[in-house]
Amino acid sequence: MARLSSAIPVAVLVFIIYILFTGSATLYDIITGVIVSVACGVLFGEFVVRNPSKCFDPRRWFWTIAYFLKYMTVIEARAHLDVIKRILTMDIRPGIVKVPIDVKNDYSRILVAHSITNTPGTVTVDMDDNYIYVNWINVVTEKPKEARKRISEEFEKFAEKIFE
Amino acid sequence: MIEMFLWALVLVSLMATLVISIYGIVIRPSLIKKLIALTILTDSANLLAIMIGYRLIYPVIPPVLPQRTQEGLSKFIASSVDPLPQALVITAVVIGMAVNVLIAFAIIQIYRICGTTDVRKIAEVMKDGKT
Amino acid sequence: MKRGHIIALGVFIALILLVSLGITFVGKVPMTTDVRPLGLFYLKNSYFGNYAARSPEVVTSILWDYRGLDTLFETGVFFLAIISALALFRIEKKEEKVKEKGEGFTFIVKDTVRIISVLIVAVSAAIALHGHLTPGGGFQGGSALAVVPLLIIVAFSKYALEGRGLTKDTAMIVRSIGLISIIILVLIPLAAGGYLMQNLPVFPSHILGQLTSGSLVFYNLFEYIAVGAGFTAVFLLLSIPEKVFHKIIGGEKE
Amino acid sequence: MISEALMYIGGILVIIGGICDFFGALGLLRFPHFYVRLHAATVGTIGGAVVPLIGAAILALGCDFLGWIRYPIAGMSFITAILILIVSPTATHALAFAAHRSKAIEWKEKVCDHLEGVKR
Repeated sequence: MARLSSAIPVAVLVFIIYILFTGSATLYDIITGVIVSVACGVLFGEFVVRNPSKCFDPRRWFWTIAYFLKYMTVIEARAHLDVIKRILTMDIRPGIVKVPIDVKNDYSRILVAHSITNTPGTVTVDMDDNYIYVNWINVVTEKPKEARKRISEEFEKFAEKIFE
Repeated sequence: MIEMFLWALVLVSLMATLVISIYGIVIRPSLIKKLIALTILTDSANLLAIMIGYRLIYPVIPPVLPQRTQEGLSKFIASSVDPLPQALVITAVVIGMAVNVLIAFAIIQIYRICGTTDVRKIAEVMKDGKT
Repeated sequence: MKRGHIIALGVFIALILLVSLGITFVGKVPMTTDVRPLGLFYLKNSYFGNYAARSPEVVTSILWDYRGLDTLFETGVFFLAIISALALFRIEKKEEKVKEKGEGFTFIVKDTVRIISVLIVAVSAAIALHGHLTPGGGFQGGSALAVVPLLIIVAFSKYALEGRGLTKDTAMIVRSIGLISIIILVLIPLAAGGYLMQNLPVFPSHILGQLTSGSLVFYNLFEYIAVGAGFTAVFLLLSIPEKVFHKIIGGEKE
Repeated sequence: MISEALMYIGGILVIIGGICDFFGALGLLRFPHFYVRLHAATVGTIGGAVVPLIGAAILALGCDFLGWIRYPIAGMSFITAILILIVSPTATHALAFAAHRSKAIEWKEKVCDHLEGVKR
């Protein structure tokens, strides 16, 4: 039963991806999409989803889309301009700082780590229970609290709303 | 005029990539670097073949029928690119991939036996009479 | 980056610009605005016409219908390459499981691979099953599918894959099933009184009112299975630990 | 009108992608060692691959003469962009993690390294 309930969200996800990738919704697409999504759900369901009830909450989806839009427009543009400026001026102070992290869920921690890596200028090197170790191109401060304010505070707010 | 210049620029850059990759195949001593240069050579040759089938008109569309009606067909013929080079290039890509797989396996086996992928050192190792 | 490199790069770019300027002003640039007659034939006859393959995607209809034998033998070349790789890497003894210390990558990599493998399977199936409608096809979809075992090998280990039953032998069996199905599809028109690799009157162009373009969709499906399984076998061979080979070859130590 | 606006937005995004690619390549050449080069590579993947792919999706939606093919093209570009957005940070993280664990790279003029003494 647990296997079935975790297979349904995966199948829905695969079906959405399939239809989006195909770009049309005729009968042929729907039939093949249902076959592929059921197969994927049965094969991969128990590996991917651990808490199926969270998947169908519209508020989480709303926050996901809001986060995507804000991330792609504001945060990325700021970080890109900063790193391009550093490429031209060679003004670098690299180092690895440790940043405390509060969220506990696995997927929200992955979201925070990926957001940090995806902004140019910061790369997640390692992660243990309480700290992320971030390779930072411009080490302004070595104190963990201030580094958290500069690097990961915004990501954690959204991650808490999406996955916790 | 500017279109012609851009088109010439694309073609000349592709030719330059071909020349650079041939240089890499001949000069670089490492077998891995030779393989990388070979893949660059195949890819730019394929791109050149696709470029020959391109049409310099506007609008130009990929060779997929936009509407399944007779008027759609006449519009399609008026603005579609040549499909034949693309079909030939798919065959070339698959065969190039097969050749690359085989060469990569051979290089790994050479490295296991000789302990190096440098061409000059492979000759020395073989001359020393290990086998 | 040294000063000499910058100068060489600048000279090279300037040379390319100059040559293309010269070609523009002096000589003629080969600019085509028409389709060649053979291409025109394929464009006209891919969906309408007497020699049609009933596929809106012209490249796929050339690949699996007009120039079908080419593609068939190209599949054969790929199969031979994998067979020769197997022969090069053959291990006669049953290989032992090498136990390594350490815990591998962090959970970030492992959980992301779990999510991404599902998405890649969906995308590759979409590429392969719509080969007769949009750009794509069996080979492209199969290559995309083979990324999944590669990612699993890198993130977890080879034994995570083999423990669930996907060994080299299973992959080769699946691959052979795909190839045998392709051969049967090639031979069916002969039994129905046509010629080799005939498409349309033998196979139906619509199934349940949906366009399937005769045999193209089946060829794409089986090519997808065969290429995915073949690449899986290659990746499983490449990921055999070096220690096993050193033991067998008995050559250089470490 | 709307389709022209979509075409221009998509074209601008593609041009931004080209500029980001150029600066990423320049950074890969100019930066002194591996850990700093990773940041330049991130400029190349996010600004140079994800943004132009989204731009290509918008551009394809604006091209009316493509008929029904524009929806598959847009969908393919968008899904590929999402996949790269998930995959590329994983790869960068794996590279950085492996390089730090194996101590393969000499790193002299660093400001601080809090991970050095941490035992796992």
